[in-house]
Amino acid sequence: MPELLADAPWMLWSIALPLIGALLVFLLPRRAAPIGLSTACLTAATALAVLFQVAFDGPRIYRVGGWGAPLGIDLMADGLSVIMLAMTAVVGTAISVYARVYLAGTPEKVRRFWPLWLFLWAALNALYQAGDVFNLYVTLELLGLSAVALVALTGSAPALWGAMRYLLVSLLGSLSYLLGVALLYHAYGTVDLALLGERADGGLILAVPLGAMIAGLLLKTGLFPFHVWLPPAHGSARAPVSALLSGLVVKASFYLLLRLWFTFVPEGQGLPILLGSLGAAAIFWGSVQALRQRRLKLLVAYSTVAQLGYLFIAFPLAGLDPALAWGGSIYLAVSHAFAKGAMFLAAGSIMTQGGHDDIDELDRVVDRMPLTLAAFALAGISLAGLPPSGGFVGKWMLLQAAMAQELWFWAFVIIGGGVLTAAYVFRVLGFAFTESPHEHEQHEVPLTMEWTALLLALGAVLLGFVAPWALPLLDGVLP
Amino acid sequence: MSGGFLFAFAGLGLLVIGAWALVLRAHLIRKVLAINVMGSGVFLILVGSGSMDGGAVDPVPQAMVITGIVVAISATALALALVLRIANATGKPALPEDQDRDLMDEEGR
Amino acid sequence: MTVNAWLPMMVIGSSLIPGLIIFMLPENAVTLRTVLNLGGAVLKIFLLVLMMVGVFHGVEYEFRVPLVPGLDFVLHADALSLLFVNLSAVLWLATTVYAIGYLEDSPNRSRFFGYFSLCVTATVGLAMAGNLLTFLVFYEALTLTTYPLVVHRGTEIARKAGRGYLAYTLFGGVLVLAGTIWLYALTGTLEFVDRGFVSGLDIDPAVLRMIFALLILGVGVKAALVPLHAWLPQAMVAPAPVSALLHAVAVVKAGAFGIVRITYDVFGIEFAASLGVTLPLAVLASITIIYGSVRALFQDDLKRRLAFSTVSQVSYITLGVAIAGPIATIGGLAHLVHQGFMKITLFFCAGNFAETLGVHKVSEMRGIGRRMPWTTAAFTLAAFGMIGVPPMVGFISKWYLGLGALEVGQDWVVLVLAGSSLLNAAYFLPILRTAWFDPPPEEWPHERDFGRKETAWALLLPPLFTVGAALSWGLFASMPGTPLDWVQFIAARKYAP
Amino acid sequence: MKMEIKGPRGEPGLLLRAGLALLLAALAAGVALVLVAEHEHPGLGAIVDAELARSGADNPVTAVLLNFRAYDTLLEIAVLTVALVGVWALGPAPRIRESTPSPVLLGMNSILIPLAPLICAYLLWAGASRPGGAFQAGAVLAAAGVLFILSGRRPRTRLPDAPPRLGAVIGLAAFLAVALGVMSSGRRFLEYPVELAGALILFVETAATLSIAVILAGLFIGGRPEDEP
Repeated sequence: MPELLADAPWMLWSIALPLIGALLVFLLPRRAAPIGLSTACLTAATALAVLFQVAFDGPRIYRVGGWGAPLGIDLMADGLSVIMLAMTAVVGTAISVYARVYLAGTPEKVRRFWPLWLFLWAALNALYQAGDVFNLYVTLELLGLSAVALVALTGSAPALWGAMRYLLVSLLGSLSYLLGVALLYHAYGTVDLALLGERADGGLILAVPLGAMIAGLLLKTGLFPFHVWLPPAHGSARAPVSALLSGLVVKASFYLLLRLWFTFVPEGQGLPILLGSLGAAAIFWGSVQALRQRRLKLLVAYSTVAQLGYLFIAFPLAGLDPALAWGGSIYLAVSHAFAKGAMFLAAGSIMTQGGHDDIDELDRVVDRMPLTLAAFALAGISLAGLPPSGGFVGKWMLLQAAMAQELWFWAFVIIGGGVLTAAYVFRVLGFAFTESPHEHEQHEVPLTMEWTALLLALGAVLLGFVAPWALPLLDGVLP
Repeated sequence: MSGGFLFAFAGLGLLVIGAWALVLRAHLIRKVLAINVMGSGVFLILVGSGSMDGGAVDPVPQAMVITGIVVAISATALALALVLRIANATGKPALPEDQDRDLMDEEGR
Repeated sequence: MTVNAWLPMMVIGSSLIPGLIIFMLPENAVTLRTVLNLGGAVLKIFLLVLMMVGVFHGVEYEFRVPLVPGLDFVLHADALSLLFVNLSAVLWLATTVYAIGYLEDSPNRSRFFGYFSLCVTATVGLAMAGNLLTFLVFYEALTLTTYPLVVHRGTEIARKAGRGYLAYTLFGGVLVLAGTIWLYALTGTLEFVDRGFVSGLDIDPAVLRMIFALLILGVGVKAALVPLHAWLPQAMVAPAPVSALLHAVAVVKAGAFGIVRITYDVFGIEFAASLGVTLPLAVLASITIIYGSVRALFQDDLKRRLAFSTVSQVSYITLGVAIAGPIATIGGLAHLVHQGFMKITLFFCAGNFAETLGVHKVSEMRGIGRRMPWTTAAFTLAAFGMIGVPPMVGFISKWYLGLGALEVGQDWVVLVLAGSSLLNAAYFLPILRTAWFDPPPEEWPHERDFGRKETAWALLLPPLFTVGAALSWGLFASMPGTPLDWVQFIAARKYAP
Repeated sequence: MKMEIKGPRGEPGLLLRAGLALLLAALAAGVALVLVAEHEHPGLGAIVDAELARSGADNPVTAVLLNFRAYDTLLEIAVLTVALVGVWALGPAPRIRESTPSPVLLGMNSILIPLAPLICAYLLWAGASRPGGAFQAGAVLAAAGVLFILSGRRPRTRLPDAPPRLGAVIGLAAFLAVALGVMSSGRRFLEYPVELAGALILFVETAATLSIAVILAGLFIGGRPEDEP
């Protein structure tokens, strides 16, 4: 029996289970929440099972339909895949628990939220394990459509606008990606990622499709200056939706970008420096915008713009010691998922409690919701890269990569971005400790909501201590 | 010159036209249409490039295009439903930054 | 790992775990909170005594786990770290007792004591950090855990003070981070060792000077080196126990301790001197000493006067390091402890005046010695110590500093010391005169009734204890077991034999 | 038109147009270059032909769609389902015009609607060997549904105990059931036994056709039907 469990195709189940769950909750809307939550837990368990399989036995391939590439479609799970799977599992479970309580008062939203969220989760898991560029296109679209529908769930005009813009951008990105797929197939006669990696020989024939795909993915990731769609969409959605969009969904397209990059290893210095510069601009612009926001959720959304910029700093730094730069970037991505998830959940609790999210009017939130504020603060510490936290480890590795090559500019960007982050995080905390002259509504917030945010934030901090065990997973994945 | 060649270049043309309209037009239905034109362009490139060698037609791109079409229809449907809700909620089927534009006369002539 | 490896973790845990539990306690669980606080403090002192005996007999206490690629999280108990840990632990106990009395009936005590314990945890961790990375971790943790204490009162002024505090200290953290990562890129190690790990390596001295400047200015923010001191007087809005903690135990001392660590165990004092970076540091410290004293002269607000006095006094430690001679090292390190006990006494007393009579200003202290003789007596002794009047411990520090300076031929330092002592006298003696010799007013600004006692026991005992310690260490300076004795033990290791 | 990115009312300026034109020209040039270049790698046509006999379908496109790359198709049906869930999440369907429909429409309906299931069945069946298949069949059926809706009659979708959502999910559910079902005999996900492949594909396609029809018609309504919770 243990062997059976150890060899079971958990890769496949991590995709099939949420799909089944999505169908069930859609069919049985009155039981959506319990079914949805149990599916979420099971899905997380399967993802962690894949993590263990890969951690102990190395990368795995699952040939769907038994045909094998290039005729069939292969699923593959390596260290990078399972890190993303595990990240989704933990953050996804927390969001699910939170959403169960958060949405409890609006049965109508409960019924709509769960199927979309489970479809989205299936799409994420499918994307992280896809080994076929066309299959990746389908997972991208599944992801995009469910994410857009979740944004629109709020129903207000800003949310509808946000969803619409997000949909248009997402479709444009997918089409650009698909154009790349078409050209790759035309040039190399396969859509299997591994085979493409072998056959691709560089030059313009590779550069054009790869450029189209990268451009499309940058659009979906929301890298400056393609970020304009992101804050309205993430800021206007319901709290659990914002958390999963900012924490997880943008990471999917970033993952895919990395996957392509590692497969094709583009030559030349121009593109890495361009990507890094856009990242630096994102850090600066996103942080300054975050500092200027009056609404908490928009601040957090702009912070996502800035933090996504960090992920791209690895590109120009990967020359000397790729493991250090990419490891740092991936570590930052995971930490950001935890921290940003926690931050949006905390913002949701604050909004529920006071009925508003004006930063100036936080009015001693620290007294009313100490746990939630602790969650926000801990998440902020990780975002700012202050030790000890996952964000610190990631930034430290990037910094180390920059200093080892004496690339002062990037070191300056990494450190400066941390200062700006601290500035907007502590701006919120300062007002959270201060009394406001105005009266505000007071609502009860269930402790479950407070605790899930706090645990997720603690996760972001604890990530600061597990790097020596997590990073070896990436051996063999990085170029 | 094979038929595939023609398809592929016609697709390229559609792609460019669609992208042009997607950026410049404000009416959301025009934008959704533009996305569809672009999509058709990409599908044509996919199908056309698969039958360029003059030999047997490759079925794999064709199957991919069928998948792509279904995906495109799904997206279009969701987009149109959103446009409808936006028009109902705000009175104008346009994004906030295009609120001042005349949707019937987008060139402002 | 053996028990010896876990001892440093247990020292950390003895304040961390009570702190975390206290956060969860309801506001009215006074007894449990008190038990946890005092229990943790006593346990910590017990563990430390254990380790002191061990270290004296050459036992290694080291806890080590990997943290980032190539670098470990290291807690290491050596003689220097134990000096600072002990200071924090003992003063934590005193401050906890004091805070229990001070904050009676005020809101949000669970939060206060929770952060208070975390703050001590960060200080202890910083003291025991075995490499620069671990030091950085706790240095930032200290910033983060003190912030809630600074803004504790929740007023607009407190928020602005908190903002100022953060702006300065996070900036300092950035400098330390930059210096650390730069150094690591050059050396590939960050482990503290006696006489430094930088010295043997072939690195451009100009680069090393820059790194030294980055690191020292980074920690100098917390040590309130001029011109990085402005946050300290601002942070006076915090409650008195917090001020005591900031000034005597945690923050300021962490900065001074950082200067000691970086100079001795990163660069090595002799190598630092050969780089020519110690003289500028000595000059900067001297400027700070004089500047702080001059500013203190003109403050009417008692806590602000004490704050500027801290700016001045902490730099004695820096000065002792920067003179770069064994005897001066003894003076500087001894002052780390001495200043702590004296300054905390002064803040306790200032808190008592404010809490009991509502007196916040020097001009309101007329005749206060008759109303609160014990408190005023403690204040007086501590003030004498600050001025450097024998037999108070302050005299010992200044004596060794002066001797040390003469030993290495830096005669000008004696002038600084003398000038500073004069200025100290100039801003403390008028307070003492008005407190003892002026007639008391008809009515105090805001008097609370404590029956026959002058104030609550919890408020009175801590200052008496701390000033008692400061007095006895001055009287019996050459006895074994005094801070001076331990400091001599340390200094012997920091200079090449 | 001035040299600006956006005009006073947000209309596109010359700069925006010029930039976009340049970008698209570069894109077109790049794509054209890849299209005309010589490539040494042939497509997968030959492999598909070689394995066609074991796929359970005579038409290579159907074989790719429902066997070799059936996983894509499964996710594609999921995308379609998500679109419906998403549209329903936007709110109740807007009211269809209640005015009397034109007699032309009604007349046409009376011919086309009964014809639709017939065409649908043919397309589905033909898909095994010729162009055709579930999507085409489903689209025809959906068109009949749309015509019905346009006629102004209330679509009586609620058969006893069979709400529209059941029809909508049946395709994905059947697909998943078959894909997972074959695993019980030690095969992989979607690994049809060769002898059963044809039947299983037909079964999956039939279910998918039904779902596609319901979903497409549902998407046309643009919101949640009244009888759905």
